[in-house]
Amino acid sequence: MATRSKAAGARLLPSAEPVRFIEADGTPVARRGLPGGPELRAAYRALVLGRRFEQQATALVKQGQLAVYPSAHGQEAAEVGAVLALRSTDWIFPTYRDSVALLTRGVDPVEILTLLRGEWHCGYDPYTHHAAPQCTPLATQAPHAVGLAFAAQARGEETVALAFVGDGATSEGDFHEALNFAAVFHLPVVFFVQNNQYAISVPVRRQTAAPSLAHKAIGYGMPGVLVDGNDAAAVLSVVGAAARRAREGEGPTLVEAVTYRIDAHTNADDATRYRPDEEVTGWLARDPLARLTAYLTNSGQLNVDVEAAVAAEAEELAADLRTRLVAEVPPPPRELFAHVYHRPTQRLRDQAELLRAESTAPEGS
Amino acid sequence: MATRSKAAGARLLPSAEPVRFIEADGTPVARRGLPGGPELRAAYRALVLGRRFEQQATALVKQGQLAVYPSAHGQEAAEVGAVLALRSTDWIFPTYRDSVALLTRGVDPVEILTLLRGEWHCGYDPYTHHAAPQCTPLATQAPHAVGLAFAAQARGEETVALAFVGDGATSEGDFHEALNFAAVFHLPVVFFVQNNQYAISVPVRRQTAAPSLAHKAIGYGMPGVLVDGNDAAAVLSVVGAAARRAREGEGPTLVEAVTYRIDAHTNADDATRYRPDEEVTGWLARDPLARLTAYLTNSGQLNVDVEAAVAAEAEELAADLRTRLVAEVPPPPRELFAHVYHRPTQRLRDQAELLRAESTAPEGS
Amino acid sequence: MATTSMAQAINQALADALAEDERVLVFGEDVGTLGGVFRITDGLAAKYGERRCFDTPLAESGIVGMAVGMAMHGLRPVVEMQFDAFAYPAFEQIVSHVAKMRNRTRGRVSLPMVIRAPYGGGIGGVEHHSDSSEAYYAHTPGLTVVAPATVADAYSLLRAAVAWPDPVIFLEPKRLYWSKEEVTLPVHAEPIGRAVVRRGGTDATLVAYGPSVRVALAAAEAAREEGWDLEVVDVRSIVPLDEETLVASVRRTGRAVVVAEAPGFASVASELTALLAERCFHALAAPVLRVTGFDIPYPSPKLEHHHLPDVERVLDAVAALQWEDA
Amino acid sequence: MATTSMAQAINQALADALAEDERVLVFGEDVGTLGGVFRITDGLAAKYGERRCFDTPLAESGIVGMAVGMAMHGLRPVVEMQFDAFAYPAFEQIVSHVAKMRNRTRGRVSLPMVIRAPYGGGIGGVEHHSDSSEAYYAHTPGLTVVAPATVADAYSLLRAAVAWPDPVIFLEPKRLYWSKEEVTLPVHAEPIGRAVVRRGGTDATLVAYGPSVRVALAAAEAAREEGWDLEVVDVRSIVPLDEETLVASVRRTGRAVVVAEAPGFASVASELTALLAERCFHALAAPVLRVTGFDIPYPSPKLEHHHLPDVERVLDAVAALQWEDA
Ligand SMILES: Cc1ncc(C[n+]2csc(CCOP(=O)(O)OP(=O)(O)O)c2C)c(N)n1
Ligand SMILES: Cc1ncc(C[n+]2csc(CCOP(=O)(O)OP(=O)(O)O)c2C)c(N)n1
Ligand SMILES: [Mg+2]
Ligand SMILES: [Mg+2]
Repeated sequence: MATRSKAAGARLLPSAEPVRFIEADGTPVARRGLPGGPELRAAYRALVLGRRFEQQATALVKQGQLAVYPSAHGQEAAEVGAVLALRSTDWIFPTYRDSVALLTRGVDPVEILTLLRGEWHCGYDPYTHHAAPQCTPLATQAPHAVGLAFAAQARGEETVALAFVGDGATSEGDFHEALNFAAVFHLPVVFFVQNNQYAISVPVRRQTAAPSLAHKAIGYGMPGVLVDGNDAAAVLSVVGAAARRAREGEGPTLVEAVTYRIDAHTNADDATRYRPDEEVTGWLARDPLARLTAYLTNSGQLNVDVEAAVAAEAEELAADLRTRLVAEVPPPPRELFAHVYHRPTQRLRDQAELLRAESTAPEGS
Repeated sequence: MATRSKAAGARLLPSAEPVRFIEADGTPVARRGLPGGPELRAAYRALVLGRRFEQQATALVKQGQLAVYPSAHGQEAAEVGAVLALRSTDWIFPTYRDSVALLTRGVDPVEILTLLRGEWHCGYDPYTHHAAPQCTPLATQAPHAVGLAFAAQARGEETVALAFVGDGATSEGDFHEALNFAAVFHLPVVFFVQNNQYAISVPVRRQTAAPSLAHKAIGYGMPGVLVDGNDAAAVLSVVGAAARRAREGEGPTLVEAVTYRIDAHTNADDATRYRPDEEVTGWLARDPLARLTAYLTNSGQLNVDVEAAVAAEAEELAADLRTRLVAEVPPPPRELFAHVYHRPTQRLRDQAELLRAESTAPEGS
Repeated sequence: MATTSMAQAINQALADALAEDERVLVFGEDVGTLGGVFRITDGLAAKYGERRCFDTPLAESGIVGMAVGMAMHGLRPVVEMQFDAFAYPAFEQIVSHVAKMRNRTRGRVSLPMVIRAPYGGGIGGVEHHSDSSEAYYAHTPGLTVVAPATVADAYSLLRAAVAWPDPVIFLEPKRLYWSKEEVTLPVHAEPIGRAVVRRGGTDATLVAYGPSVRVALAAAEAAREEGWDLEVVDVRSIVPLDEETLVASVRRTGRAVVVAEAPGFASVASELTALLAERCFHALAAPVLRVTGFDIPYPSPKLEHHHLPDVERVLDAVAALQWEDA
Repeated sequence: MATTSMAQAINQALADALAEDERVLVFGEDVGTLGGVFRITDGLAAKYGERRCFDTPLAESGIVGMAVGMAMHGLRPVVEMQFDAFAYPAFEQIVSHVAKMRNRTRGRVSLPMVIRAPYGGGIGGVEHHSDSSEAYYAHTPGLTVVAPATVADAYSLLRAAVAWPDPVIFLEPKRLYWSKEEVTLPVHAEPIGRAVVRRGGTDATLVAYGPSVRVALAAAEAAREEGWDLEVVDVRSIVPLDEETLVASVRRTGRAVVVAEAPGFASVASELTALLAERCFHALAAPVLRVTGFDIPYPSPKLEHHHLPDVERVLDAVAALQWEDA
C-alpha cells in the first residue's frame, strides 16, 4: 500500500460523467483529443461490418443455423473502439458477447461462429489473432489476461492484454482477484467493462451499490475511467490511453464503458419480462453507428462513396458468411478424443475404438 | 448504482489517518468521542484476560497440549474492542486468529481450545454465544455473516453480524462477493479487517496496491473507515458507530484496524525469515494494553486495586484453563459418524460398526 | 390426472414450499423477475414477494455462502445455480462449509438448504452448459445428493429436500424439463434415500439415475426384441444410496449394467459398479459393466450424441454380459 | 548414496527445473521469502530471483487463473496450493479452464503447468489441512493426476510433470515430506503413466498410491506372519492410469484390496475396484475389497488415526478375501 492519503486515493477515482467526445446527435463535444479521420473512418467501417455481422448471425439463429447468439447490438462502439485502440499483437480476452470485437480483430466470421453453431468450442486459432477463446464462465478470463500480461512482460514484449468483462461479471470473485493481481504485479492489463445495464435480467443497480463500476479501481490502487461506450471516438481514446499507460510500465487500468444491450440477452431470452420498451427506445436514440456517421458526415470526413463501399463490403461479408457457414461440417467424432491430452491415453483410445466400432457396425446389429 | 458523482464516491473514502483516541504513550488525542470509564475499564479487563489467555495458550503449545496456536498478541485491542462494541446478541464470525474475541464474548477458554487441541473442529455452541465456529478457509466466513444478517433482518431482529477478516484474506474472491452482497441488500454487517501487516510471511504491500484496505469500500458503495487497531478506545468507538449504522438500517461498513502481529503466524512459523526484529520492536512500543493502562491510570480511571483484581482474575483463568484442559478427553470414536448427517446413513452405520469391531477385537487378532 | 412437465412440477414444489413454510426463500441469478433462464421459478416472485424470491448479484460463492449464514439463523434457503458448471465457483463453500458445518459443530449447527442445478446434456448447449457434476458432490461427505428422473419424483423429492434437515444438492436433468407425465400434484412425498425398481425383469439389471433412467427404460424395451428381460432400477438418491434395493435386484438377475452420463472415471458409476461387484460377487454371472459418458470434456452440440449413453450402447453392453456362460 | 527426504527431493526437482528451463516459474502463497509453509521452495527465490519464484496475493483462483494466462504465452508455471483443501477456491479455473483449454482449442492452446499441493492426513493438522482431493481431479477429463509415494518418485515425477505438455495436479503426500531414502539426485525420470510393482507376491495384490503405499507395504510385511504373500502395486499416476500393470497383477494373484485415504464413496478407489472387478472377473477368487477413509469429514488430530487406513485394517480386508474358497 503506497500512501495512506485520501488525496492519493481520490486521484484514482473516475470522473463524475463518462468521457464523451461526440454527442448522440453527432455534435463534437470538444475537438481536443478527438481521434483523426483515418482512425474514425476505420472505426466507422468496423461498426458497419460489426452490425451487419450481428444481423446476419441473428438471421442464422432464426434459420436454425446457430444454436444461440448473444448479440452486442448497441454495444458495437465499445467492441470496435476497444480493439482498434490496441496493436494487433496485443491480446484480447473476449466473452461470448464479443463476437464483433473478434471480427474487428480480423477473425474469420465463420470461425467466430464455430462455437455458436455447435461444431466445436472455439473455431479460430488464438495465436494467429492474439485473441483468447470466447469465455463463458463469467470473469474467469480476467486472471488469464493478467497471466498473459505477466508472461509478455517476462519475455520483454510490449504486449498489452485487454480483458472484456460484463457489468454482471464484476460481481464474481475472479474479477476481484484479477484486478488485484494486475495492480500488485503492476502489469500491462486493461480491464474493459462493458456496462450494458443488464446481466441477463438483472439491472446493474441490483448488481452493485457503488457510485459506478469504475469506482472499484481505487480498491486495487489503479485508476478507474468512465467512458461513453456508445461513442467510438471516446472509447478509442480512453482505451488507447490505458494501453499506452500499460505499455509504458504504468500498470493496469479499469475502464467502464457505459452502453446498452439493445437486443435480449440471447435469442432464447425474452427481455420484455424485465425491462420497458421505452428504455430501449431511449437508448436507440444514442445509437453508436448513427452517432459516428453523423459526426463524420457533418465534419466532411465521410462521403457517400466511402459509405457505399463499406456497405458493399458488409453485404459481401454477410453473403460469404452465409455460403461458407452452411457448407461447414463438424469435426469427425474421433476428434472428441484427440485433444483431451497431448496424446490420447489408453483409456481414450479404447473409447475412440468403441465409438468407431459403433459407427461402422451394420445398422441394427 | 446511486449517483455517478465523484463527490458521492469520495464521501465513502476513509480518512487519511486512522482514527485514534489515545496515543501510544497513553496521551488522549481528544476527549470528544472517547468512551467513558466503565467501557474502557471493561476493555482493560478484557485486554488483560486476553493477553493472559494467549500466554497460556502459547505455553500449552510448548508443552505439547495444543496442536498449534495462532497468536493475536499485539492485536488484543482490535479483538476486544470489536466484540465489546457489539451487543451480546450480535453475531461474530471469527477466524482461527480470533480466540481473544471469543474469550471476550464469554466463551469458555477450554471450549475455545478444543479446535487447537485437536479434539474436535469446534468446541463451543455457536448459538449460546452468537459466535460462528472459528473459520480457517480464508474469507469464507464473510458471506456467512451476510447471510446471517439477512436472516436476522428477515426475522425482524436488530441483530448485527460482524465478520473478522485478515489483511491477506481481503484478496480472496469471497471477500469481494460478501461486501457486494451486503451493500446491495443493505444489510447490517460490519466487515472488520485486522490489518496485522502480514499474511503469514507476505506483507500487506504485496497484498494490495490500494492506498488502504478501507479504500475498497467505495467499490461496493459502503463507507470505509481506518482505525488504529492498537487503540481499544478508537476501535470501540468506530465499530460501535458501524454497528449503530447497521442497526439503524444504514447498511454495512468496512473497518480496517491497523495493527500488528507481534508473534509469528503460529508457533510453527519462523517470522525471522521474513521480517526484521526492529519492526517488531517498533510495534511493541505501540502496545495496546500498555497504552490503555497508561491512559486510564494517568486519567485516574484505574487504580492499583482494580489492576490487582484483574491480574488475579487472569491468573485464575490461566490456572483453571491448565487444569481443565489436561483433563479433557476427545469425543469417542463413534462420534465420527454421528454428525455427518442428521442421522447416520446405512453406509456410515456399517463403517461405525467396523470401527467398533476393531476396537473390541482382542489385541493382535 | 393432469399432464405436467418436470419444469412445472419443480415450480409447483417451490411454490408449495414457499406457501407452507415462511422460512423458505428462493434466490439466485435471474430467478426473480425473469423466473429463471429455464422459467423454473416463474411467477414465484410475483406471488410470494421480492423478499421470498429474488435475484442476487452474479456470484455463486456469495450465493451459497449467504445461504449458509441464512440456514444458520433459521431460514431454509433454496438457491439456484444457473447451470451446474456455474456452481464450480461455489465449490469451496460447498465442500468446506455446506458439507461440514453439522459435523464441525457436533450437530449444533445444521444447514437445511437446497442447492438446485439444472444438470446433464442433450439440449444442444454450448460449452459449460451440459456438465454432469454429481461425482464431485457424491464424493463429499455431508452432502445429500438427489437426482430425480420423473415428473412425480421431481416434485416429491424436491419437497423432501426442502424439508430435509441437511443440505441437499438437487440435480435437475435439464433435458427432461419439458418431458411430461400424467400426474396430479401434489404427489405423496417419497422419502430421500430410496431407490425404485422402475421396471421388473429377470435377465439383468440396468442401474441409472437422472436423465439416464429414460435411456435405460428405452433400452429395456428394445431388449425385449433380443429376448432379454431387463430390470431397471432408478437410484434417485445418490447419497444416501439405497444399496439394498440395488443389491437385491442384481443378486436376483446376476447381471448388471450401470448407465450414467458423466465421464466414467472415478465417478458415481464407478461406485455403483464397485459396490455391486463386491456385494453381489457370488451372484454375478458376468462383470458389472458401465455405459457412461466418455472421459472427455462435454462435446459441442453437433457432437454430443456421440458422447451420451444411448439405447444402442446400453444394448451393446447387455450383449457383452457373457450370456454364453449362463 | 545420500539420505534425502521427500521435501528435499521436491525442492531439488524445482531447483533443477528452474535452472534448466528459463520458462519455469514457481509461485503461490508464502513460497518466496519464506520458502513455503513446508519449506518446499526454500532457497529458490534467493537463488533464482524474485522473478522466477515469488509470492502472490492470497487468492487461489487468481493464482491458477494467472498461471493459465502464463502457460498460454510460453511460460511453464508451477504453482503451489498451500494445502489441497485451499485449492477449492480455484476449482472453477481448474475444471473449466485448466482441464479444457487444449480440447477447447482443438489442440492449439496447451497449458503446460503444474499445480502442486500437499495432500492427505496423518500430520495432526486441524480442520482443512488433511483433505485428500484426488477424486475431484481424477474425475475431470483433461487433467493429469500424479501422486508419488517415494522420495525418488517425488523427484522424477515432478521433473516429468514440469516437462509434461499438459496440466498436472501433483499431489504430495505431506506426511511423507520428512520420510527419507538413500537416493542420489537427480534420479532417472520415470515417465508419467506407469504403475510399479513395489513388492512381488502371489496370494493377493494390494493396490495403493501416495501415502497409502507405505501402509500397503507394511501390511504386506506383516501378512507374512499370517502366511500370505502379498504383492503391492503403486499406482503413481492416477491419470493416465496404467491399467495393464494393475490388471496383470490381479489376474495373477486372483485377489485384490485397494487402499486409499480419501473417503471411499465415488472415489479413485471406487474406480480401481470397479475396473479390476470388470477386467479380472474370471481370475478373481474373491471380490475386490477396499480399505479407505470413512465417508466422513476428515477428523480432528486426536481422532484421525481411527479414520486412516492402517495395517490392521488392511490385514482384516485381506483376511476377508474368502481364503476358504481358494
Ligand atoms: C460463472 C457463471 N455464472 C453464471 C453464468 C450464466 N450467465 C451467462 S451470461 C450471464 C449474465 C452476464 O451478464 P454480464 O456480465 O453483464 O454480461 P452481458 O451478458 O451483459 O454481456 C449469466 C448469469 C455464467 N456464464 N458463468
Ligand atoms: C483459502 C485459504 N487459503 C490459504 C490458507 C492458508 N493460510 C492460513 S492463514 C494464512 C494467512 C492469512 O493472512 P491474513 O488474512 O492476513 O490473516 P492473519 O493470519 O494475519 O490473521 C494462509 C495463507 C487458508 N487458510 N485458506
Ligand atoms: Mg451486462
Ligand atoms: Mg494478516
